[in-house]
Order: sequence, then C-alpha cells, then structure tokens
Amino acid sequence: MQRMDRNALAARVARDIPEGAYVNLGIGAPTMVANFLPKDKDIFLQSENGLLGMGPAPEPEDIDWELINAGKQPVTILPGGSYFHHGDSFAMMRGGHIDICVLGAFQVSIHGDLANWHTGAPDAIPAVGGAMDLAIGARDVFVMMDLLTKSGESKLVRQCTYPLTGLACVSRVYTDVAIFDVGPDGAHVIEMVEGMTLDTLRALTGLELTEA
Amino acid sequence: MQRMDRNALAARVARDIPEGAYVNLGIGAPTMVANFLPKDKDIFLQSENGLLGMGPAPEPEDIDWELINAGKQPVTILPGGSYFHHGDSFAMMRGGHIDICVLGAFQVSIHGDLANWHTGAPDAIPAVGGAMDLAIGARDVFVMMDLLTKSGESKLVRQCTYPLTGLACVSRVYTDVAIFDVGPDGAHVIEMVEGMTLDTLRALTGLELTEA
Amino acid sequence: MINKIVASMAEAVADMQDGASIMISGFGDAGAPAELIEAVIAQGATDLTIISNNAGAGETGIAALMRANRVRKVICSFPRQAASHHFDARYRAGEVELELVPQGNLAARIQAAGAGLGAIFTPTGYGTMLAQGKETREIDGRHYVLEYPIHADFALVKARAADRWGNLVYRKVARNFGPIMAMAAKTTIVQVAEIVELGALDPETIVTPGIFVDRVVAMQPAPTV
Amino acid sequence: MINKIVASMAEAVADMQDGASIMISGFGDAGAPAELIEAVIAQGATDLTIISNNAGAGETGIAALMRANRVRKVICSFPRQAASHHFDARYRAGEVELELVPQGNLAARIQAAGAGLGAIFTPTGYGTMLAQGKETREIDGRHYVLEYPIHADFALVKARAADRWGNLVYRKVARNFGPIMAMAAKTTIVQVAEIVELGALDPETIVTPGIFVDRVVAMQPAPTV
Repeated sequence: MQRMDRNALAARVARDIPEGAYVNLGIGAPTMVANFLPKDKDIFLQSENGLLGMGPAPEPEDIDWELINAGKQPVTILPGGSYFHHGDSFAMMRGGHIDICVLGAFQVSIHGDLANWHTGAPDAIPAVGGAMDLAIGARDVFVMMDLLTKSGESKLVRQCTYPLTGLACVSRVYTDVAIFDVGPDGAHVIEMVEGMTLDTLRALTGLELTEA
Repeated sequence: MQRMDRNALAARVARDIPEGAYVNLGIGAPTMVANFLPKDKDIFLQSENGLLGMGPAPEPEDIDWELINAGKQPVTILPGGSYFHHGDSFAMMRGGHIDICVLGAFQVSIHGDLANWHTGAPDAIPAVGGAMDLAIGARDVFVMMDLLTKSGESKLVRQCTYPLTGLACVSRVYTDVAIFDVGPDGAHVIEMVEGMTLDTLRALTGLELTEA
Repeated sequence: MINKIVASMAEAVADMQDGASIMISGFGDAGAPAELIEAVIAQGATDLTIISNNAGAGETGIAALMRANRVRKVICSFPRQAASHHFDARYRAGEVELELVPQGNLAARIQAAGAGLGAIFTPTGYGTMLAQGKETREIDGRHYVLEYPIHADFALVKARAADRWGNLVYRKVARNFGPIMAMAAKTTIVQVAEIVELGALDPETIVTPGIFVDRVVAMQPAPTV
Repeated sequence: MINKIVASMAEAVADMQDGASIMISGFGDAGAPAELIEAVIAQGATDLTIISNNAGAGETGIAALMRANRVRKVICSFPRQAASHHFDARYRAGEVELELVPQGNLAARIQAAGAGLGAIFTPTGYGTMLAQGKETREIDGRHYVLEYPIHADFALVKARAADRWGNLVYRKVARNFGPIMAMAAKTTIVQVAEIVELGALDPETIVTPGIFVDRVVAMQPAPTV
C-alpha cells in the first residue's frame, strides 16, 4: 500500500481546486497546497491577516515582514492582489465569500464536525486564532490529515472527543490512505490509495463506511 | 423684540462650535451654519453620504455631481478631507465619533425627544433618510427651529405629538427668540433675544421654564 | 484566466429573474448605475425587490423601473422627494410595498449580510414607529433594536475603474453604498468608467477586492484587457 | 489650527492611567506599535487590559509589558505561540486573566464598538467551548452566538503615514487591526513612519479618516508640519 506523503496529499487537494476559486489555506500542511496549484490558472489565495491574491514565497533578498501570511511566513502579492483590514478580511470569511478553506485537524466526525484547535489537555494554554472563523465561513472546508494518529487511532470519528472548532462544517477529508466526503449522510469513501480496501478502512476507523 | 432670522440663528449656532469639532449639519437651515464658521479654525464637517472635511459650495464651473452633500447640493473637499462608504460613514455617526449634529425639528420635548421626520399625516409617504441615525449618534444634538409654528403653537413641548425621530437625544434648542438646554431636568432658558422675557416664553410655550 | 469583464450591459444582466432582489448603489445620482438599470428594464425582469437609499426620482434609474411597473417592493430610507412621482403614484395605488429603514440601519443591515452576521442590535430607531413590533433590548444602559441582515440576489454598482479580477476603485462620494452592497449580494454587477490592466490598481488603494465582484462592464466600449 | 502630531512617544502616552484598557494593533510583528508600547512601559501604567490578536512573543512589544507585569487581563485570539514564554508564565502563575476570542469575532466585536452596535449574532464559535454560557439563537436555519462589543480606553496603532488631522494610510498587511481599533477606542494614538503635509494624502485612499485618531507621533524625528 502506497500511503500519500504530505506533498502527494497537497497535490491531490490542489487538483480539486478549480480556476477562479477563492481559497484560504490554513497554517501548516495546508499551506503546501499552494505549491501544486497550476501556475497558468487564476486561483485566488486569501490570507486572513489582510491579503487577497497571495503569491509564492519571496527570494530571501525580497523578504518584507509587513508582507506575511497567517502563519507569519514571508509571502508575495500577485498583480491584482489587494490589502484590507481584519474586519473586511473576516467578513470575506464569515460572509461566505471564500469558496474553499483547507485545514488540518485533530479529528473530523463523519457528519463534518471539526476539532483542530485544542487537544483538551487540562493544562494547555488555549489559542484559537482564526480556526473557528475559517471552519464555519468557507463554502467548502477541506481537511488534510493522516487517517490515524501515531498511536493508531482513527482521526475520522463518529463523534469528536476533542473540543470542537465548528459543527457540521467539513465537506471533504483528504488523508494519507483515502479521501472521504462527510456530511449529514455520514462518511463516504471517494478515493483510496492503491492496495487499500474498504474493509481495511472500516477496520482502521471502526466506521460503517460506504463508497460514494 | 428682535427675532433672529435664519442667518442670525445660524451664526449663533456657529459660535457654539469649537475648533476641532467633528460636525454634521442637517439638511435645510442647519446647512447655513457652515457659512458662519470661522475660516481660520479647523472645524471638520461630515456629510453622511461619505465625506469628511467638506468645504464650501464650488464655483459654478467647478460643480461635480459626484461631490455633493447629504442635501444633494454640490460641495467641495478641503485638503485633509477623505471619502468613505456608507458603512463607515454611519459608524462615525452611530459610534459616537461626531461631536455635534445640528438638525431642524417639528417638535422637541423638554427632555430632548426629537420629532423631525414625519408629520404624522395619515396619507403622507414617509421618508426618514439619516435623521434617526443623526439624532442618536452625535454626542451633542443641537436643534435649530422657530419656537412657534405658523399658527402659533410651541414646537418646544412637554411631550412630542409627532412621530419621534429619537428619544432623549437633543441637548440644546436654538430658536428665533431664545436658546434652551433640554434634558433629564427639563428645559432651561440660557439666552433670550432682546425684549424677550421668561414670562413671555412661559406664556408662548405653556412650559414651566427656568433660567439655567 | 479569470476575466470578469463582460461585453455589454445586456449581457451583464441577462440572467436576472422575475422576483429577484436587487441592491442598487447611489445617493442621488452619485454612484447610481443608470445604464445597468436601463439594461434591466430592457431585459424584462419584473416583480423585483429594490434595496437602495432612494426609490427613484425623475425619469431615469430606479424611477424608470417604477414607471415600467417592475417593482414589487422597495427597501429604502428616503423614498419621497421632489421628483419621486413614479414611486409616489405606485405607492399610493398600492402597487408597491415599502419597507422604510433609517439610512444607517440600511447600511448596517447590508454590512451584516456581507459579513455573515445573523442580526445586530442597533440604537437607531429605538422608541420610534420604525421599531414598532421589533425586539428591543437594554445593554449597558442603552436601548437597542434587533435588526436583521438584508441580503440580495444581485447588486448593481457603479465604480470608477476595475480590472479583470473585479477589483474596484470609486470616485468621490459616488462610493456611498457600492462597497457594502458588493459584499452583500449573491451576484455583484459593476459598471465602470474605465477598465484597467490587472496590476494597474495599487493594492493599497483598492476599495472593493475582486472577491466581492462577479461581472464588470464598461460604460462605453472599453479596450479589451 | 488642529495639529494632532505630538513630539514624542512619551508625550503620546503620558495620560495612560492604571487599569486602562488598551487595544494594540499588529499581527505578528507586522503593524505592532513597539515604540508606543515601550513608552507605556516607561510611563508606568499598570493593571492594564490588553486587547490584541496575540499576547506577546519574544522580549519586545506586548511580551515586554507581560515581563514587566503590567497586564491584568488579555483579550486575544492567539496567546500561545513559540516565544510567548512571558505570557505563558504569567498565565500559569494566575497573574493574568485570559479571554480567548476567535479572531474574526475579535474583529467583529471591535467593529461593533466602533460602529455603536449593542451586540451582534455571529456564527463563529457556535457549539464550541468558546460559546459556553453565551446566548445563542437560530436565525433562518443557522446558529449564532450573541457577542458584545469590545471598547477600549486607548488604541495604540502603527501606520505608514499621517497628516496633522490624523488621516492614516498603512503599509501592506501591517494594516490588519489598525483601522478597526482606531474606531473603537476613546483615545487613539498612532505611531507612523512618515508625517506628511495636510492634503498630501489622496482623499480617495485614506484608510482611516482623522476623526478616529487623537494623537500621531513619528517613529523618528520627523519634519514639523
């Protein structure tokens, strides 16, 4: 079985982003999706700290610390890009103007509940940032994650046990071994890596999965 | 008795506007206050259709119909002025950033209730514009009006009978014969034209007026 | 390549359906998309709900929609004015419904729609007949009225210049309701005096980012980009 | 003549009182008014409530306020980060209270304060522990949480340029919270890289009109205007 590494997964997510889409890529692995978007198509990347039309990382000599993404990495702006304040930026998000948001997750439920901001550890200092706004704002929320934790527990679950980021907000989950649609009807497998079977996925997740 | 005409009244209101004030002048007579503001002082006129730093009327050859005030008259913009959209404009107003608003009125109550948008006539087509926002937004609302209607009824009243624009929002009323402070403690006379007396004012208004 | 520029006013409004709700920018003539409104009249959609500051004056713009009897309802702050005879006649005849909204609440409700808020407590109108029947609440000693967002199927907006991604800049007080309506409608259609190359608008000074704009049409034949 | 330009950072913050609430612009270092914060530390005000996206990282800015133990409460979206050790230590020691707010709700609540709204129904956070104990409501089939405005005594903001009336323009994503915080505080104090003549800023491109600004101070000695 050929598990997808992060690059392969990012490339796979990129394939589902159509030309003309307004897209927010979350901090971490989702940021890598940008590397695989077709250069000859107009896809509009938003960064919630006030930038639309985000371009690739700058050359080291062009780094400008007043031109960063939400992960505080230096970026560039494309011709046709624009700057705006946080009020307008989150209006874009909350108002449903962003087509696709790609996020990481600790857990996703089969109905699309998302947990990606807090481990629930009692001594953790919580930090939420824009996670909850991104989760409920975009028209489609894609999650990128490994299917299993390091200790082998499924992160696709019947019901999240970690503190929630948003309810019923995720529409698709891209994992290293399969891709799932989630929602009111539960989870459906829409793609598997070579060598993976539905039965194996059921065994790994403990869920009654069906193919879409 | 020397009743103040509209120009004299506008000049009198202008004297109470300090340098540095952010001011909105309502449609009609209040607009004339601008003519009496000292030219050597910075007083900031806002027009709720999206202009701060409004200047005087243009020369006829300089009229630009995309540079008008809320009364749809051509105006100019001073160096240091700015344009903004209606959301920001009414945030200025509703958020308490305007120091003084000068409005006309049908009636003002001794407690500062304002009626200036609707005569209450059953067949009237109502139109409110920004009146209700101006009434409750500015820190101080000044009203300019004749004390009496053409038929001799006082427009300063115990309780408004016309439909209200805002509750307890007016702080000062400038009339052709006297100036009143109004508020929780009722109406107090702070100035009278020469020849006017407190007793005459009481008789004209039917109110138990006191001097401030 | 994404190109939001369409060739004609007619094409820009071709999919307007009967019963649509339409936000229309403008305060007086400043910022009023008169040519787009003409195109709507020619296109034929009727039974419309118009959301705008006014209900039309004179013979063009919203007044022409009124004259053509295409409007079922108006949501506005200032319908009655010197030359609003077409609205006045329809209203007195009971042919058009009026929802009168204080101008700042109109702006705030449009903004709430654009920003995805469910409702807002606003102080404007409290204690007046325009708040009758509405939920109110005292918060920190001040009284507020609960007002709901105003969404629309379309926004018709006038701006000064646009690029093919739909980024907009405006001119003077013609800006007025344009930026907030562009954010609140499902489909935003903009008429502009000038179409510029992508990148010609300074990213610091774009007022409406292209994300809020669906179609752009030049007021006169403009160079293709 | 109104001149909002003050001569020094120290003068700009001279009246900051103990117990003040202070909005501080910035996302990461971009837009963070580090020099004004230094001036607050030198000025001595304590028992402060800080409203900002972060709770400080490294040794400067909000982190320096934390280290100096001047902060009673933080209202922010993202306190914990790689170098937030000063906040972390104070928080774990119970010396600083934290109100954690989703970033978009933080922005919306600041905007509500600036715009004079009494409260807003926002969808963000519904069903999560950050909405626990808060009023919720279903509106048109969607769930919302009632959130209240965040006001402040002071806003400390960084901008690119200002004139003597306090009109501001920003630079790139350093804009972030600056414009909305300037609208929400009783007293807004701005540090700028450049002071320009009145009229030098294009009225079309001013981001923050001077009405929202009380004091401006240049980051280096700037020409008097």
